[in-house]
Amino acid sequence: MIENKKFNTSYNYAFIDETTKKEIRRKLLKAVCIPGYQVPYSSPEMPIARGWGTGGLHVTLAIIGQSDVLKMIDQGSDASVNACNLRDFVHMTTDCATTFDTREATIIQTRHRITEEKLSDKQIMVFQVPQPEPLRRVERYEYKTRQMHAESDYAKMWLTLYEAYVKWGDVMQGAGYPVMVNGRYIMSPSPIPRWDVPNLNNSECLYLFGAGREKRLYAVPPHTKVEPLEFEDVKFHVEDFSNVKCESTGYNVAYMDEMYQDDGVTKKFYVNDSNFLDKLIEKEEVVQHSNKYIKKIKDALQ
Amino acid sequence: MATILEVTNLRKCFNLHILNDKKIEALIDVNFSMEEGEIVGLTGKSGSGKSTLMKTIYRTYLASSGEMNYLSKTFGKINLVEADEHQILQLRRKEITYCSQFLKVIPRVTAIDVVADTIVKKESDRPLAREISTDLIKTLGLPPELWDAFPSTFSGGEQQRINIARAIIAKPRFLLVDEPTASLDTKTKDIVIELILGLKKNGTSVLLITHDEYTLQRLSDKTIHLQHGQILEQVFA
Amino acid sequence: MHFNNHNSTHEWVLKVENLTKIYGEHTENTLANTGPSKGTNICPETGSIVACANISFELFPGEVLGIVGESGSGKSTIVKQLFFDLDVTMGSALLRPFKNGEVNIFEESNQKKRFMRNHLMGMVYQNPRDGLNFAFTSGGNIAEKLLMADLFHVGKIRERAAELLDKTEVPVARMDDLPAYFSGGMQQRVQISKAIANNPPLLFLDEVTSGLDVSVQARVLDLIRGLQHELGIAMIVVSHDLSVIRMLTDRTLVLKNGRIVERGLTDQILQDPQHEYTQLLVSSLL
Amino acid sequence: MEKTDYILINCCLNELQQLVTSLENNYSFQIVKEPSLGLTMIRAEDSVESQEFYLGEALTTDCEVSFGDTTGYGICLGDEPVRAYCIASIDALMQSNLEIPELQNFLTEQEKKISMAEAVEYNQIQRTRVDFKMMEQA
Amino acid sequence: MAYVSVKGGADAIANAKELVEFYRLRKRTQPLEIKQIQSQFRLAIDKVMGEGSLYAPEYAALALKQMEGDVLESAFVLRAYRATLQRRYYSDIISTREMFILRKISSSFREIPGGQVLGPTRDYTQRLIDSTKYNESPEEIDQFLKEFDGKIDREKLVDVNTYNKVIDLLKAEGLLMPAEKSYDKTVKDVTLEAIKFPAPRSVTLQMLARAESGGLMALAYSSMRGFGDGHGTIGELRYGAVKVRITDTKGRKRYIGSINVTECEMITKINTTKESKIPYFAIGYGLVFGQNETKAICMSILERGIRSGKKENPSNNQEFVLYHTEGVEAMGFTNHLKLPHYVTFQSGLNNVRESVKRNQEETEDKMKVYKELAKQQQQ
Amino acid sequence: MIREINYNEVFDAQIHFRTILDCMSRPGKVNHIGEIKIQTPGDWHPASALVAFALLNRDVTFYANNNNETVAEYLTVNTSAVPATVNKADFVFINGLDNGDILLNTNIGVLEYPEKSATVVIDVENIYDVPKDQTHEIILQGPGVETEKRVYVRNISDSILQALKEQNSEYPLGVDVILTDREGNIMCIPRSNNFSWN
Repeated sequence: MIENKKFNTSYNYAFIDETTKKEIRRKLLKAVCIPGYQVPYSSPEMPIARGWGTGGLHVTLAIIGQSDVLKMIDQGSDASVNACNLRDFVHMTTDCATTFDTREATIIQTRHRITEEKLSDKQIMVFQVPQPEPLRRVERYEYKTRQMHAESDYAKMWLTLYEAYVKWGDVMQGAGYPVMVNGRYIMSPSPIPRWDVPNLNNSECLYLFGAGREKRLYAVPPHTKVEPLEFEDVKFHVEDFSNVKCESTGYNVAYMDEMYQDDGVTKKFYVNDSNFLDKLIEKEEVVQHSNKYIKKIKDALQ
Repeated sequence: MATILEVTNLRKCFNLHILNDKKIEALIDVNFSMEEGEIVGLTGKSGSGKSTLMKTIYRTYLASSGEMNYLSKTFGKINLVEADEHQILQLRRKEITYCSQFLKVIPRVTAIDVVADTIVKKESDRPLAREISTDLIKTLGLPPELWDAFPSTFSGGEQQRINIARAIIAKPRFLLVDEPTASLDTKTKDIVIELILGLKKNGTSVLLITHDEYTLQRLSDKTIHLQHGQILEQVFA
Repeated sequence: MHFNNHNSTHEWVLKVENLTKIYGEHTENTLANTGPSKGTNICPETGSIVACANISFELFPGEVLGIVGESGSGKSTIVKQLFFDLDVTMGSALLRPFKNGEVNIFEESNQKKRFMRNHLMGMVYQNPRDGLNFAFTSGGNIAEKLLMADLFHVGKIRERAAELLDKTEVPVARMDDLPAYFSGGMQQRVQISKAIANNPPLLFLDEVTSGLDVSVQARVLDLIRGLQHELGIAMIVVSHDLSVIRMLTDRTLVLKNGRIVERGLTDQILQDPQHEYTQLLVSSLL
Repeated sequence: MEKTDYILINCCLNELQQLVTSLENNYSFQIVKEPSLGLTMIRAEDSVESQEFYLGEALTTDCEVSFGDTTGYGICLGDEPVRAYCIASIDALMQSNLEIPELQNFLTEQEKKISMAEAVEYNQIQRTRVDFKMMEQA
Repeated sequence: MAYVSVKGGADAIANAKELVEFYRLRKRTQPLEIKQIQSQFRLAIDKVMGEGSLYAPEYAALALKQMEGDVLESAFVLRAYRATLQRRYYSDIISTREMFILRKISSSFREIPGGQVLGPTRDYTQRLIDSTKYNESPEEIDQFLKEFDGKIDREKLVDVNTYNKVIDLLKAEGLLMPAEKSYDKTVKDVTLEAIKFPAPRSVTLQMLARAESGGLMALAYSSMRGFGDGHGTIGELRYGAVKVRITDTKGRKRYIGSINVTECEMITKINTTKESKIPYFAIGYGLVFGQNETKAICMSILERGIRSGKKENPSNNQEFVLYHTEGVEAMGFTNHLKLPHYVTFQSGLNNVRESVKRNQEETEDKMKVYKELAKQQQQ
Repeated sequence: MIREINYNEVFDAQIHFRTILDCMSRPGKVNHIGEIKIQTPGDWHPASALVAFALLNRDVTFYANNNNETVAEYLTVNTSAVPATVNKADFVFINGLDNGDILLNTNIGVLEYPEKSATVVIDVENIYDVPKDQTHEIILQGPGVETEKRVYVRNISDSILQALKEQNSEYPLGVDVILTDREGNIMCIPRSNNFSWN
């Protein structure tokens, strides 16, 4: 007679079963072939809540292998609680190495930031996406937004930007600024700040996006044209930190966190990207992303 | 001189389906021809078929049988009975003008523009066209205060002047004109007659319906008299 | 009348052949079972509805074609199919500015159809709500059409919108107001501004004055006529109202039970109608 | 087959385990596939238009046991490794066409028990039936 | 420095995990046995299985224990657990006509085949708090069971029977709406591929069967309150056990156990089809795991509504209903608002500040002009 | 039929997938795929088989080499994927010297779902990233390529390239191509790329 072993489960390598991994991998390839297009996928349940990075995890777990080095960041920080939880989970199920160092990582899963440090062609950045549909704000129904993408019918999106300009004197879109990818699809870059948006353009690395709850995957391959939606006379612009300085380093050509002090009045600013900040403090040499906006700021500073 | 219009065995019969297929023979075997630069008067009692003939030539009425060979600048010799609609529309735009007794215009366009519009092909033509039309309505004795007013508010005589101006400004090749002088004073009547004679001098052929003996005498080279839809006689001036 | 910017070459801008729209399942008998001679457009065998059948015509540059008939005769169906609002059951249409008029536009992909709609066509619907987005300002609505046609310059968009509103007699000061606060006539004029914003070579007008007061109707008709005259756009005007047809069109198709029963020059259709149905229609015109 | 399955799935696990343990003494079973957990997708259909759909999954244990040349399959809902093993063993045994009186006795006995339990439950449930006729007559 | 404290994330998580355990156990009460939960929290377990879309009563009980009784969290645990398992079998289509009936009622007819069987229900009892449950002793439980058992005479047992359905009678009479020819009958599985709209009816039924009970209730209620088709009549509501059969590797039909389900057929509006003017009843269908009558009823209302075509009512709109009653997803996303958003917020803040500044500058410019004008007027 | 036993469906599949992903992200980049000993039927490239092992399973359909039954059987045994006609297949395996007919019948997806299209794996003799004799020079432009990328392929027919051009003429519709060679190299041409050849 056999032993009565109940509640006896072991998990697959990288948690997701191989059948589902293959499905995700096939969809990722299609996503790469049609940059900016959202590919529907099965999006299996994860032991992480929907909206907390399940899509990012699906992508990371579908691509990761034993030789990979993982970096996990949330809002620019390696130490953020959700990043810790996700990092532990991936590490637990894959036994891969983890790092805080942007340069060492082969896979970087992120929520709402691109690293300040430039990424190489050996690296893949995986974005957690809460709302993959850039058109959702102008059209609430999926079957209609799908039609709009199919026909490249983006007037409503442009119109929203136009109307914002009429009302506010600017496009007013903050994080998640919509971009046109390869001249064909409007894409949500996930809620990264505008500061990061230009870094999607003509990059060295591959960017993959996973929206678990909404069950969509998409991609921006390296060296792909990614243009923020802008008018010929009303231009896209990044956040302006020219009049503040990082409290720790004095640096200000980076995305900054604004922190209220306990007195409730004083504000201090710090470089948001935790690893970049550490490297600045340690005075390590770091290569930052270069784009025309950063260049302009640097030129103005000199 | 070439023949501009040759009408052969033209017949027009109205078939009124909604009145138990009642048939009205409006034109019976009409035959005549016109030369370039010729003015032909149409006379006859009211109901004799003058307007029917004119409208059949203009294709507002469809001929029941017969031929109407017109010598077109664009198409060469063309049978107006069988020409397709696009050809007719082109002829109407470029060669054949019909001037009815009644003015139909866009209500809120000024007198000058109503006339000028006829020859404006692109917006850049407009200043010159306005100049030409101003001269024309001035000649026709329209008071200056009406030039920039809306013709829909004009009196019968004033409207008639606009109507004439519109019909002749483009110097059509073939003018169909119905009672051009009916509600005009003697002085204006003479001006209109002179203008039409001016057209004739330029080679325009004119088919003219008028009850006015004076106008007929001054203008027509030939008079066709209609009765019960048939040509009673053709009289050369 | 119309000395517009086209030359005398005998070339259509739009050529429609055997355009047919049937709702519901149908058999090869459906067309024979319906039409004016049967007095119905509902097939007794299948219950399918023949909205229009075997519609063929050509439209020349700068020409205005009227389509007249009572409601349910299929006239709106024709323009809605040409504007890709409705799928076609059978038939073809060639559009000269698209691939030199060599392809059946109904067989093109939706992406191409969208391009044609955005760049080569305009549509004015009976109900301004169908043609305007009421969530956006009137200027925004015009901007939408310009954006669709790839004009991405806010300054130029606003300039053009102001020009169009002025032309259509909508106070330019109201450019940034929502059309919901406008009168019906003014909404319709905004819709017309939008439809012609990018100077499309082809414009469809579907019962554009039907919902309006008589006085407002006249102004809208004036406007359309003036614009047509000025811009030389080829138009298809759909109306059940013969006075609209008389005022706007050069040629007319008369529809009954989804078929063309008569076609001709508009003045001829009105003054010397040949078909019994047209005679009835004309005799009831005031 | 269904009857045997029904009995083996609804019978008392302890008694089943005892039976199979005693069978193990006389017959040698070989585990081909350890009992493991998996899923069964439950297919359902709406009762009016027969539209098929997936109702949801059910946790399932399955196990493969061989006896001589035959392989037996034990499949049951829930996390039930022992029952799955027992069913698989009995399935393998039964395919060998051997006469095994203790197995037959077990099945007969358990069938009685199960039907009795079901009948009792059914009759308890029937006590909640509303009797309209009696209400009218009262 | 504020920055460094964030780096304590990993520790904080571990400590929070401990703290949860502390609050669960601090009163040092008897540990709950899974069996106890399974037998005494029957309805909670049914809900967890239904919303977790996994029929596994023991695991549902474990999840409830782990999640301190939070039904939706427990369902979430089941869903995640499900994702780790391979699907080995597809069952034959289960038949509710051969259901071992535990409860069966109809509100359309007074008498139905097999009668109105109330079964285990609290519907007709007062919802008064029952203080006798406060101190329930094992002896009392024994006593109750003994007495209950005594109410049946084992010598006079009625045979177990199955019964025809009410709708089968209506169907035989030709009173039910015939299946629309045109609609999509394909069977899709939402766990294998993302939904595409318009989705076939199989997707509606599957999604509703795994939807969150409260969400379904809210929308179904809205549908009855004038935002939908209104007030239906329950043709039949049954709850009971149905057999699950599969085909094994050798191709043999196997019985693998029974599951309890609640089924509801809701007779809604009187309709006519396009082809004919003869009126029919339209039926909405609900089928869910376990005894969850509210969910089955609400499912049947919404299922019908989605097919009615009047999309202006949210409860009739397939995309709206299916997306927003998916409890585990809804819970995750509404709760993700707890995650830090400071990067995102900063970007918006930056925009608003600029806009405010622009506005002030414009106002100042205007004021300058006004002042200038005022000056000129004075002169 | 041979059932490959050296292949690890967890770890080998992952590594090979990453190789394919890298190639697909960088059209024209030549990568070497796996060193695993497998025994493909006939002269069918092991690299093509490894691509299939990495991507195919019972959820997808394929069409192999003019309905070559041995290859089809081999794939079914080793991946559980289901054979299908070319117009329905998710994966299509062809030879670079075929004419373009099969390629012209592949599924290019629909505008709403352009990803529902075939991935085409083509066996060619050699793929080089430097010019070689008797090769087609393929010039790629588009996403994944910084300016333009030139790659040299031996034994690919003009008609296949022509057919591919036709299939990919209305972006985003089209098929995505993976070329494999005898040496185990792979190279990709996704539909997003414009290409020409000499």
